[in-house]
Amino acid sequence: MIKLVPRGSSSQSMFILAPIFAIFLTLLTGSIIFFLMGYNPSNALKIFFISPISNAYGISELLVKATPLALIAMGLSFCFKNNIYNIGAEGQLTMGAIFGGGVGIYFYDISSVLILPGMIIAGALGGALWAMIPALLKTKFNTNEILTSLMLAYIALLILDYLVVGPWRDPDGFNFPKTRPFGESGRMPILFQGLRIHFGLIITLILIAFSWFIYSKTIFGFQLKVSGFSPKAARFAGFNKNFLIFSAFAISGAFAGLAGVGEVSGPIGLIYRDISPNYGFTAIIVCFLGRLHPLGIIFASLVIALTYLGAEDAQLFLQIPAAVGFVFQGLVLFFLLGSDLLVNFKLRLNN
Amino acid sequence: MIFGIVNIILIGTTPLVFAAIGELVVEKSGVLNLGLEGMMLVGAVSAFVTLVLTDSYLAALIVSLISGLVMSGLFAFLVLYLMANQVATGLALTIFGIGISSMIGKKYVGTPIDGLSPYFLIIISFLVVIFIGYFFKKTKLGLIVKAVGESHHSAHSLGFNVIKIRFISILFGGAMSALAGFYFSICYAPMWQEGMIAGRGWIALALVVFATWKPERILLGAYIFGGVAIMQMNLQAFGVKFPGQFFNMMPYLVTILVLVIISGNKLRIKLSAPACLTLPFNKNQ
Amino acid sequence: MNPYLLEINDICKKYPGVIANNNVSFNIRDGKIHALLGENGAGKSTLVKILFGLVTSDSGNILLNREEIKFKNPSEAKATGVGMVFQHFSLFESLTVSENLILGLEENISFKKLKNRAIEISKKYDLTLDLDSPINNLSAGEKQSVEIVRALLQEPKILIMDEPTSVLTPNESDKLFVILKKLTNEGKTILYITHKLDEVIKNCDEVTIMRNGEVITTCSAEAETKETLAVKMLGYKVKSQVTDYKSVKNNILFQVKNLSKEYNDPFLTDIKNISFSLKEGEIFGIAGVAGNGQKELMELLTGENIDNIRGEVLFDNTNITNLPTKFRRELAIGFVPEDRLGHSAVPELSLSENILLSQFAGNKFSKMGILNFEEIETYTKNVISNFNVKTPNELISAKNLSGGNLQKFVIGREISSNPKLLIVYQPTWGVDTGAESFIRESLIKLSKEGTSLLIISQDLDELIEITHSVSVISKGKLSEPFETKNLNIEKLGIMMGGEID
Amino acid sequence: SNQNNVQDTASDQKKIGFIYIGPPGDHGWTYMHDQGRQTMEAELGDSITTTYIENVPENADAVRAIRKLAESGHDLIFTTSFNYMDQTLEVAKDFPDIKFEHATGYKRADNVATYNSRFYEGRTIIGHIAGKMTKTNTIGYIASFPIPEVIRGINSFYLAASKVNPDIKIKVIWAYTWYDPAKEADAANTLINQGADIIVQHTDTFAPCQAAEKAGVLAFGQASNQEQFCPNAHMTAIEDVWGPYYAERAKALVDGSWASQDTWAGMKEGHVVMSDYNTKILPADLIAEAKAMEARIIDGSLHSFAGPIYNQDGELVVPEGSVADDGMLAGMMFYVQGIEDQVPQ
Ligand SMILES: Nc1ncnc2c1ncn2[C@@H]1O[C@H](COP(=O)(O)OP(=O)(O)OP(=O)(O)O)[C@@H](O)[C@H]1O
Ligand SMILES: Nc1ncnc2c1ncn2[C@@H]1O[C@H](COP(=O)(O)OP(=O)(O)OP(=O)(O)O)[C@@H](O)[C@H]1O
Ligand SMILES: [Mg+2]
Ligand SMILES: [Mg+2]
Repeated sequence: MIKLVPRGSSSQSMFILAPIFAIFLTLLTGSIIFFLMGYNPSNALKIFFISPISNAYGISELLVKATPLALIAMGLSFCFKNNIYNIGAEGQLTMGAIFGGGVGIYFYDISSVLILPGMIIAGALGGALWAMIPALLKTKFNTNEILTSLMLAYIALLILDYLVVGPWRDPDGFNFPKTRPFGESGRMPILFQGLRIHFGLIITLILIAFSWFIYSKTIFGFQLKVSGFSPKAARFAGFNKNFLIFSAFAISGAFAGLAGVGEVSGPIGLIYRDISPNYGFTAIIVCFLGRLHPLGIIFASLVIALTYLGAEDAQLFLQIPAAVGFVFQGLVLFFLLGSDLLVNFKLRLNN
Repeated sequence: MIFGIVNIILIGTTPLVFAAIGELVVEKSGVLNLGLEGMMLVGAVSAFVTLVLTDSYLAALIVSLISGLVMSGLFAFLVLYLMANQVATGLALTIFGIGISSMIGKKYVGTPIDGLSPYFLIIISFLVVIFIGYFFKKTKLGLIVKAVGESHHSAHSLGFNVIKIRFISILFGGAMSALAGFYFSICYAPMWQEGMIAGRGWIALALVVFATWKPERILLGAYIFGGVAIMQMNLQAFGVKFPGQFFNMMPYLVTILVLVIISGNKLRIKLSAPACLTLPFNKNQ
Repeated sequence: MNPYLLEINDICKKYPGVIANNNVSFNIRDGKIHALLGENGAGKSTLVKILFGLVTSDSGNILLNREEIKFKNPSEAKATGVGMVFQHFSLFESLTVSENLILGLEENISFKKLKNRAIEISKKYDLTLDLDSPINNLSAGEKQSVEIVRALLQEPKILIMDEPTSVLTPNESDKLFVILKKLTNEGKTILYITHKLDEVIKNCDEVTIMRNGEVITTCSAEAETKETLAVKMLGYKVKSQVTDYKSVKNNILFQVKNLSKEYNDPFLTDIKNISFSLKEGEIFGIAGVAGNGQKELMELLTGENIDNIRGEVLFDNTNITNLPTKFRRELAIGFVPEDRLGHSAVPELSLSENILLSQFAGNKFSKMGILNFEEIETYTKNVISNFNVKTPNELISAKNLSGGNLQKFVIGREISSNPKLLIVYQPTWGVDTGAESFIRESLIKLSKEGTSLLIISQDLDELIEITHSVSVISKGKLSEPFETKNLNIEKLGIMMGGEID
Repeated sequence: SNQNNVQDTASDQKKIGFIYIGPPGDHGWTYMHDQGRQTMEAELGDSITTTYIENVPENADAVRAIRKLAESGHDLIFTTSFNYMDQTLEVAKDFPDIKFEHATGYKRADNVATYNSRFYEGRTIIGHIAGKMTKTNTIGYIASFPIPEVIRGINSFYLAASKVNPDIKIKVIWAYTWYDPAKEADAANTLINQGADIIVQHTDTFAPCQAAEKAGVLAFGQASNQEQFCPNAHMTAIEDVWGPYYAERAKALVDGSWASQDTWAGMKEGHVVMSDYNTKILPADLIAEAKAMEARIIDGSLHSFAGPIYNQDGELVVPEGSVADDGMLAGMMFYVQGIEDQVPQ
């Protein structure tokens, strides 16, 4: 029988190797699935994982897809580091889109360089405010944030639904459930002609660098880390617990809100009911896969983004149902969480 | 007319009752499984496909339950043996369930079947709730499950096998979710459509909190949640119009409200919420 | 005839970095109270957990009635006649007493039968038992009764009690021993774990002494005195030493007036009208049995939990009653709470980062929130060398240090910040003797440099050794202070039992 | 030489791609587009090949999906949901040589055509049938979103129904979803409980029809013939038949005559087709009437929105002798007089 033997101290190399191990196992399982479905595994894997990024456009699309994931995941890491389970990023993203997009809709016919910054700020604010609700409930009433943030995500989606079906409906849009498009000033600048990567990528990279700086160089980052490991020690140190909860929520909300406004002012250009393919939930996977670490999150966001793109190509070229992408996402996280065990435990054979 | 409304509410809320009572047992044992939606979808599709292939409701039921056991067994293995984070694993289970169910069901979308009358399962849902209520109040095994969720270390010290008890609770939750899925695709709206659970897994999750982890209140909560949804349809049909979104928000808002009410008071939350919820258990520590 | 009920042979148990039981062997006579005596961390709990099937030993064997036993889990132990009352309660807070009792039973019986049997037992041994009350409404003593009844319901041949009196008042402890005597008279055997010397002398028949995972000796309790036991347990002789009073100045530096706080929580002790004051350079001790409000008082003084507090805390003539921890530190007050792992230090973080834990306030190591790692490193290295912390370097995680070394590190961290006032809870808890005397000396030295110290400790010897004056805390009340040099131990003992007016 | 031939046809072969909002098996909207695609393939044989991407969300991902079709050598791309409108135009701008067709939208470009069907014509027929068939004079109507397409349908239905049955009442439940079988079933049951004996739906699954079948009332199918799911309730269905249009456009592509245009075709062009009338339920004379109406719609003598039409405020919106123009129909957000309900804000 195999026995688990605790390691005296957690293994740093396993900490880094586990995600790679998980991806490897996912590929292996993926091959088996493809084989069982009657496809040539190596060809299918190639179409799934290589073909989507075999040209500049593909890489740009990978980045377009990875940008909101990385941004939200980075924000969430502030919460998860602090042992706060904000799983409502989807709602915060939605609120970001509503607030930021609201500005864009209101000033749709005005051309000014101030509009985009205004939208970005409003978006970050919207996400942050929405995230403050579970923070407030947690600090004031001691409610479980897993449940409240999740519930609030669905509430936000319904509010968005209400707005685009109701009061924000495009007056020239034959009453279809969508808003009027933002003006040119309300769009994220495109980075390369002909590709869709937009300024949101720059914002994301800046914020990831900023997060890395916070984590490794500032008292604030230190405080988050301590309260994540041990709330009692944080109290002893005299950290303001509520302040940390609020700021972690606010930052993750703001990041998610930025991702939301990035989506609507970037590739979309208006608001409708279906702005996010569950980026807020998928980002949780990205965050864990990336081990709450900036570099890890960048890497993980690319991997997960690739599962979406790969699923599209698999469908286009092999008629494999797109749902296989979700299966891969689930698998990669299962394997990661599983291999995490090796960080703190050794496997030992015994009789 | 009133009877009719009650009937519609009963039909519509039964899957919520199944999924929620299963999750209640899981949470009572100290584990939070956010994978309800995924397990319900897999339960629904496996029931449907089996029925199409075998024409046997019993086979459909059995396969559906097995699918729930497999899905929840996967979750249990990860969180109990590999001590994976419950929140992340649950979410992954949902995403995985969405994917795998639509892959399995691909060929069967829109295949006609003869639906099964819901009333048998509606009665079963009552019985399950009553049984679980009795189980926790009157049986030693129920007491053990509660004890494990309350303090896994104490339970372990008394000689209870925490992992085994949680494993079985999680499996029960999986089976109940799958049963909810079976009800969906075989009784409620007899068909298979991708993602046909349409977020009801999350409502079931909310319901457990709304019920403050008390079995009989699951029924009450389900009928309130379902009742409000049906009432708004009735009002609409009477000509009263308002944005439906606000009604759809109700379960989520009410759940938050309940959480605020019970969490504000330390003693109340201690007496209602299982103290070990989401905490991993390692018997070597 | 073999007089031994239980024979323990060569039990070994290793944990990463520590040998909890090293070739432990001794025998327990039938129908006696057998004490297992040892300091914190000696390996007592580990041994009885092995006995009870909770932990598996690496090697060695145990014979019960000359038959080898190897329990896979506590159920088997209970079924074979081993009962256990745990050091930390293993009760379920939200369940009722009778539910907790039935959970402890291996056989299935009805609630009615259970109640009858429980009432019978509680009457027989004079234990108070409210069967329908949820556990979290009970006091520590009442919880202890539930634990005992639960163990007795199973009709064990041998009953293991792991430090049962640590949460009890002296009165309650005496009552407990009456019960234990009764049990032995009925032919039951008790394995009684403690680190309290007088309990062994007064109540036990035989004693096995453990130190650092090893058995030092097994002997008859009658032949021993407190002193001889202490020497065996601690490995050296307690010397009573009187601190000199020269360093105590006349001006009052720290004053607490009528401090009160109600918690409305059965798990916490309300603080009732506590007043005391500390002169500059004075070491003031607060003695008491654990669970009498020390933890709560500590939190009020550190500022970790100061909502709804009444009364006044004055430091240097400033009112700091409602000042958060961080600002208290900025006034040069240092704190060392009881728990090293997870309270005064974060096990997962490096020693340097742990320095920051209490030293981040006042921008000592940072500018505008940005950290200066060089300075932190220098400070850490100083603490490590000045306080004899045995560690390869300052980047090691705190959890990799032994208890004593980590405690030296934590205390060193506070002392190095030149506090005007240092508040320490259990300075040498779970620390070996070498580290213990080093820490005590450091504290005395600090007072001589003009720092005032407040020491909260359950260890009377420690207080006698280092303090100038002592008060007793009991049920949230604090007694008048007594000069340490004129201490009346008997009176102190009575007060610790709850007799504070 | 044979091989050469194959290669020749291969290089001449036009590739036509589809973007679907749902899975092709849904027996609703996407299903019918997929049927259309198959018809087109059958008609054009080897001169074309087709591909589709299903379940494409109506967000930023749609651009990539459309673009993938464009980049992988497709010559004509159909995007089959309203919210692909801007995305279609965005991609089309970068691929001037590739032709695009967007369903139900209103924005066009040189290489982007739009097309839609006059489903409301079918609603006139089912309105007539409902008016004659109802015993309770109460019709239950399950609507998706308050958009002109759906409101137009309700009006068209009501105008026809009230013409043959002035007492008729129509109860509307807005489901705020196109696709939630359970909710649609709940809505149907609620309407039946409130006395509706005929269920009309403008949502995408066949759950309402199933619910009607179970409750023993009547229903009409949506988008496709759903009789197999509810044989005793299903009177007829308004079928979205895209095959002829797709075939026509593919031919235009092959022979080089493709041009951007807006197509809003109905029964006359065969885009809107009534399913076989259920002879088990409908009396023969009513079937005859319905067929006659179909013929009149096709020959233009019957228009769903022929004046006089008043709105709910009693204002005359379409005078006697004229018919509602396409502009009014396209933006229709009001109920006609007689509907005892309000359009949700
Ligand atoms: N699960 C464990 N993993 C690692 N080390 C452990 C574990 N349990 C106990 N130890 C270590 O084994 C040693 C003996 O611990 P044990 O609890 O047996 O001591 P004890 O004599 O009961 O002390 P106390 O008087 O504080 O209860 C200690 O160093 C302790 O830290
Ligand atoms: N519960 C535990 N889990 C894991 N490791 C532990 C545990 N308790 C102690 N250890 C490890 O055991 C080692 C010894 O710890 P312990 O506190 O018993 O030291 P010690 O031998 O008493 O040293 P000192 O004399 O300094 O007190 C340390 O490295 C510590 O990390
Ligand atoms: Mg112990
Ligand atoms: Mg020690």
